[in-house]
Amino acid sequence: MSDNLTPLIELKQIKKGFPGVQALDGVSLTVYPGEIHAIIGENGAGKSTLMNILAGELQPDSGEIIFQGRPVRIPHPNVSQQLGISVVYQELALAPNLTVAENISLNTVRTSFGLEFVNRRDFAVKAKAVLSQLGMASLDLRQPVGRLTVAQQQMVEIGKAISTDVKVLILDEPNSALTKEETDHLFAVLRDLRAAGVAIIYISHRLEEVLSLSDRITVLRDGQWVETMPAESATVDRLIARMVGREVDTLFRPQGASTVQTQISFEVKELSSTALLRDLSFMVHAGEVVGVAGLPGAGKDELVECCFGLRPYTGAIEVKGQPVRLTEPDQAIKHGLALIPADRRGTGAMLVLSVQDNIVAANLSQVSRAGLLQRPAIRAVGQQYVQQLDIRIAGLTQAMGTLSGGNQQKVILARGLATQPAVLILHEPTRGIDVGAKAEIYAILQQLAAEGVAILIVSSELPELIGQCDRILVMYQGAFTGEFDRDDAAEEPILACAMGQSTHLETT
Amino acid sequence: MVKDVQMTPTTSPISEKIKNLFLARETGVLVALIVMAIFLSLATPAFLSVRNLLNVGRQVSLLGIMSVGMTYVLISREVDLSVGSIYALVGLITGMLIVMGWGLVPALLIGLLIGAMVGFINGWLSTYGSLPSFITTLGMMSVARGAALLITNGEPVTVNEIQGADPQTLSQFYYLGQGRVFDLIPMQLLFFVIVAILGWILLSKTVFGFKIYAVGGSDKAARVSGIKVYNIKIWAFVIMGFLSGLAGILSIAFLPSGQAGRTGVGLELDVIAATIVGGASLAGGEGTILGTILGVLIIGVLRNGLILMGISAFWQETMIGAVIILAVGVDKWTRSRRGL
Amino acid sequence: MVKDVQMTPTTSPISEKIKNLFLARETGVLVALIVMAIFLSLATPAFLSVRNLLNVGRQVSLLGIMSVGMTYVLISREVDLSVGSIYALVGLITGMLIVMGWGLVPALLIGLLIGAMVGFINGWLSTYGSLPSFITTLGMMSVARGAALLITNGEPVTVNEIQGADPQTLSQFYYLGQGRVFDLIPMQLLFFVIVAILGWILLSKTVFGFKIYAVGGSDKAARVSGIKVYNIKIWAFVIMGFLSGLAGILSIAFLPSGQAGRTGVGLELDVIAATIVGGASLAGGEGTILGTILGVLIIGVLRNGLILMGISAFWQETMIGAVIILAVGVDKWTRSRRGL
Amino acid sequence: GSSAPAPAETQPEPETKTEEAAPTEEAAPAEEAAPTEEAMPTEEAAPTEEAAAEPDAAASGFTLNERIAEKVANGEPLMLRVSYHDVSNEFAPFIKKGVEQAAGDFDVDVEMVGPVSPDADAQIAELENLVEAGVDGLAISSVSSDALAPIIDRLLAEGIPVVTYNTDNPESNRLAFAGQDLEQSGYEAAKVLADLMNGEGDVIITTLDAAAQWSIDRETGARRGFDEYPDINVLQTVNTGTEPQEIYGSIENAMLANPTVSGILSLECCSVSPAGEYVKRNGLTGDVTVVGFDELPQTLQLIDEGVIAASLSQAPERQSYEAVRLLLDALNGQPVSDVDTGIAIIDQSNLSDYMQGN
Ligand SMILES: Nc1ncnc2c1ncn2[C@@H]1O[C@H](COP(=O)(O)OP(=O)(O)OP(=O)(O)O)[C@@H](O)[C@H]1O
Ligand SMILES: Nc1ncnc2c1ncn2[C@@H]1O[C@H](COP(=O)(O)OP(=O)(O)OP(=O)(O)O)[C@@H](O)[C@H]1O
Ligand SMILES: [Mg+2]
Ligand SMILES: [Mg+2]
Repeated sequence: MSDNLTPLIELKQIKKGFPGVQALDGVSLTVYPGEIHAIIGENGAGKSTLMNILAGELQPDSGEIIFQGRPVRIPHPNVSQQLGISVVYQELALAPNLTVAENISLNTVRTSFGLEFVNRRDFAVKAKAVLSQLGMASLDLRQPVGRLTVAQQQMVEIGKAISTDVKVLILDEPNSALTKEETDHLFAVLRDLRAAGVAIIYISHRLEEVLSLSDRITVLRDGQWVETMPAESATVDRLIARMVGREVDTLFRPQGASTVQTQISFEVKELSSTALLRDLSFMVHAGEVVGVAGLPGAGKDELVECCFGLRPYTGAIEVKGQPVRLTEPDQAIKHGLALIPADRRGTGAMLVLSVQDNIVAANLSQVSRAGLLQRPAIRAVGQQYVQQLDIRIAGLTQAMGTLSGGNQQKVILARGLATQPAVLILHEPTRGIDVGAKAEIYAILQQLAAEGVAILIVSSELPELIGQCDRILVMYQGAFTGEFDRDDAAEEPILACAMGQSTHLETT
Repeated sequence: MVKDVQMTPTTSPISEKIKNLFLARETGVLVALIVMAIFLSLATPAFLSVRNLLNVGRQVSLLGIMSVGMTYVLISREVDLSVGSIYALVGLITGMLIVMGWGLVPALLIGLLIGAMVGFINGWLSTYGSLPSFITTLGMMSVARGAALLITNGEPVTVNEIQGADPQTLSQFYYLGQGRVFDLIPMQLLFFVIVAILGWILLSKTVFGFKIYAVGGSDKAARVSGIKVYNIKIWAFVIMGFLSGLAGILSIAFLPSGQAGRTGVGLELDVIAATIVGGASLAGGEGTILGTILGVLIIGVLRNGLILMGISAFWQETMIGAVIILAVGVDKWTRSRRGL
Repeated sequence: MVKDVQMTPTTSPISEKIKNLFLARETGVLVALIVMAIFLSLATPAFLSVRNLLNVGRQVSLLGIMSVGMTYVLISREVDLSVGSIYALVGLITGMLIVMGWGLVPALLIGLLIGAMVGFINGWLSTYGSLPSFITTLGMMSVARGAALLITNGEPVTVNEIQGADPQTLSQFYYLGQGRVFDLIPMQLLFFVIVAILGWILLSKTVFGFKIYAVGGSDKAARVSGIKVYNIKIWAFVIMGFLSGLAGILSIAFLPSGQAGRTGVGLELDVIAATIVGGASLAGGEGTILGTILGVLIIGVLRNGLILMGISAFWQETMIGAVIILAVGVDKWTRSRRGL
Repeated sequence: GSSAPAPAETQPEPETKTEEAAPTEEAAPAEEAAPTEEAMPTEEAAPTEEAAAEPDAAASGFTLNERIAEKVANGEPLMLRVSYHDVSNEFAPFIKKGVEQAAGDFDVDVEMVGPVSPDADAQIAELENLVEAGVDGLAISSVSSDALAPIIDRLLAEGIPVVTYNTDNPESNRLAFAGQDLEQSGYEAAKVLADLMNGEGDVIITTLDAAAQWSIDRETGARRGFDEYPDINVLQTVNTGTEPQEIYGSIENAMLANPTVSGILSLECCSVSPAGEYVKRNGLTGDVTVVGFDELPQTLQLIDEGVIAASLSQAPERQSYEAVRLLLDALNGQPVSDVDTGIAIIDQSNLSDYMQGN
């Protein structure tokens, strides 16, 4: 870090209010060239809002932005691009109809007059270069981005951000869907950029990562600046304490608190689907937490979809010993299943609807009588889960689309919990959720398990699986290649299985 | 571990907040309507007479009935361009049945059933058939219009005794379209009020209504929430078809003569316009019955006022377009002021 | 879209693969068109004559010119309902200027400028004015129609010598609409071909076209990439207005008599239908000029064929609707078979 | 929307109808058409003393409402409106001209009103609103015959005098009708065409809207006319639609489908000139005879060029002019009866009479 240099960006007393919320309340921040500056804070602390202001997506109500010593106004993203500010958005900003190569080159056409021909060969060359830098050389450049997995899309978005001459690179939870390996690639690239004098603002909820990557760390809480500290002097516990403003007991389940019962709640027998899934069999006992690990493309998505009636399958599924045929999600819900989907904006949220409507959407029978909605009941259920999950909102009728990313995720979790399921399937359940909330969610999962709910966590975050699960299944190319009990679950052997070495395979 | 509720500091009594927010949805349109009404009552004294207001009420009734249906369709993120043709088809068939001597109830039932069925086909093609509803209903617009022409052989259908209708049935039928309750309130208006109330209850009070919003908000999210997205959308089209048919029947009961090439031509754009002016959006998930009623009234009051003021027909045409843009503009403006 | 990327390891004969992909977008519509053409040429020998095919070409030209514009608007995720009114307004004004003795070039320039300006207003209101384009252009549909009626005073505009047009200007003007190059190819068709080629180059080869797709795919993605989303959309509307005006001018140059209440009424739905049949979508981001041309041809060939086969007018109406649904259905089906 | 006009029963025998007939006084075109001497009962027209003296002498069963009767008695200015079913069509300017002529001649407040598209609901709404605005008399032309019968009867019941013109509502109690006998005009047109074709050949009939009542009436008359010529074959009725390009395209396609056609009969104002254009552009002048209706500028031009053989005029200005006159008569308690505005045949021989009007 280089205190002797002039700051690249100085933010002074930035305020930004939304109806009902003061998202930023006088935040100041200084970023130097050649530093990685992490910004952390709970969900809704105002991190994305601050970055959106730098990007020109939002205008501050008051405060000053000083860029290389000059006060600037950034009325449009176009201006931030001119200044050399590049952003990887938390909610990806890609055109789904355009190809990988086209998306990566999208910000290079900004300055063109319009009538010159598009050089798609250049696009491809550049995309290829950027993607191989990120270790994604095998990605088909001609695929429309809308058909990629979330992880692939995230990589494309990062590639797009670093494909221009960038002075300030802002990454808002860039790796929430990435694997460890992909994340390592990303970090290597970031370190190179730092060495080249780029200022990097890095937002993440993964505190270990933050500690190892960044030079300085700024903590925001409730829209206010709390502290900026050098990374050397920080610890995870200290960061959490500053973020949350109190102690968080523990992230992981206490040892030996297994609640596994003998009754089998959910059983899948020889499930196959399309060309990808082959004869998958597993069971989840009441009170058991089972994890499914695997690299992107292993077929975890398809497995989740089959288990919730979103995708046709062959084979059998039993819930509490009863064979069921899941043709549609409503069947699944009726039989006591609940799903927390991974794709928050696409499959999860109904963005124009209110928070309370989103919470009760899967559980309408509980909040209605004879087909008539009971508004008080809707409010009560909404209220209950807003409290229980500590969802930060201005009011129950706030539109879902205006919530911070993490809070949206909690609302979706609330929707699943509100159906009081016997089997809860969570797909990337803590993607983009802050540590405090994560701890709360884990605690809730434990409590549910203790109450006898069978829980299936499908996740690409191995620490999460290892910390939470009684058992972990590992997938590779549509089949299970390993099964780990809680005691012998560790990152390395699981990763080995996930990459196809079925050394640890025990049973099917 | 679980904190107390952390409602944001700026809000205090939640129930009030909710009320305000709820109101706000329609405020913009309401403001536009009130401004217009004040202007008109100053500009022309005839505007505020009871009789004139009832006239306006009657004149907007059929548009209003169909716009209630369109509210459902638009909220569910679909669109229906065939409503004008369904209106013609059902009205004419019902009229023909009455002329052929059918009883009132069977004739009405057959008519409404046909409307609902055409709606069902629209819905089925737009969901299970995985075609965009713009195309299915544009196609249906021609198909239903053609069917009406074929059935009537292109000849005008006149529902009166001379053509063979039973006098008693006929007088009942006429009453539906032309009658006035207490010699004052036009039956058409009464139908509109009933449809609006039922439509409002169904949309904002029932589980079905909730599902319509959910489906329009995000069909994937709705599906994962266990909602049968396709079926809900199909129901929206069925309601639309049914209400278009009802409006068509009331139309021919009012003006006992219709013609397949002409009845209801171009109605679809009026209906969609009124609904959008009322706050619904082609992007789905948004809209209310109250808003739609206000939208319908804006268009009705505007037409009425321009005529009362003696504005020439060509200027009327120009001004109607301008006011539609203006009304939605006012709505957007008040919404953004309220941070919606 | 991507033509000559040579990078992907998974595919072997890359050029072929690319070709296939390229084809695939329009294959569905092409299949529908070919099936129809084969059927018609079997059913009625007149269909395949050069003269008839040129007729069809001429008959679809104006629709085609406007559909090229609509392709831009739909890809940018907007819609324009005012095109029929712009067509009438510009055609009639240009005709009146010629009658008033203006020279050909000034009259054309003024006309086209008016078309582009109306498009600009549509675009401005739909972007900076933050109104949905469905509403702005629906309003504009009335406003422009009203303006045409006011300017012409509702009287037919006839462009001939008796009315006062300069004979030489007149013959040049007529040539634009009625002329035939090499005594064979209708000028209107030539205009269509030129517009289609330029439109294709602009859309699929230039940065501007690329930006249109980006804006329609995700305006956020486009915006944060530094693209001025609003300006791009406004340009799409300006192109649309300009081309509607051009079509309107060619129309009155072809049939030298137009009437503000009739010219171009209902055209908007035809134009949108042709464009959507050709593969564009109201959801934005999708569509190609080639697809649009095929869509336009489907509708043109269908109309022509039905008349050649002597199908009654009422059946024609029904069948056109059914075939629109069917054509898009075939398209969807072939796409899903190709995994698109 | 289109030119349109009237039913058989009221005036079975129009006065002017042979092909030689030069425009007679009553049927004369354009500006001269309406304000002929007979057509202008100037003296009786204005609300005079005598008129006020006998306000009840109107048509049987109709009584003026008190408000209007008082106005008439006091000689206050009256507000009359002529409602046309589509003020944006080609015909409307002619109707308007007649109305304006009448406004000047009779010195009354009278204007043409109506919807900007053939929309019966909108027309009714406007009529209702005019009642609120205090209208004292209405002349109404409806989109198809009897479309407005109920509302006309309602207006009459309220004591507002109503006459019809152009398109009648014979089943209503309207006080009188001014217009043309549609079926008869179709019959005449067919005979003109058949004679020009020397009684043999294939014919197509074109119409903007085959399903409209006026079109059905004229087509019925026309087919009756052609039936009198055993060697004339009517191949097809072509429904052209109302949009100009569409009209031309339909004719083009129909001609291609029926290469033997040697005569085209257009049933209205607006498919006749496109038919003429088609004939002219395809070098068929002389081989294909075109006969149509009305006196739009382009039609006249094509008659002049010898492409269109003849066109039948229905003197539209006169229809609205007469309607206003009938209204004033009724308001002043005079008996009123139907006026047939007749048929005049325009061809090269009398073209100059019509040309100068435009
Ligand atoms: N458009 C908006 N309208 C209303 N409120 C908004 C809007 N955008 C953000 N907010 C509110 O502003 C606050 C800060 O949101 P922001 O997205 O900056 O949080 P964040 O720190 O990025 O959280 P996360 O970690 O969950 O992404 C939240 O309370 C959010 O609900
Ligand atoms: N619509 C599609 N068309 C073609 N191939 C697809 C499609 N969807 C997924 N695939 C392919 O199927 C395989 C499985 O993808 P999937 O998304 O299920 O992986 P995943 O294990 O869930 O990954 P992640 O951890 O990113 O969620 C991948 O090779 C993917 O490219
Ligand atoms: Mg955020
Ligand atoms: Mg995946």
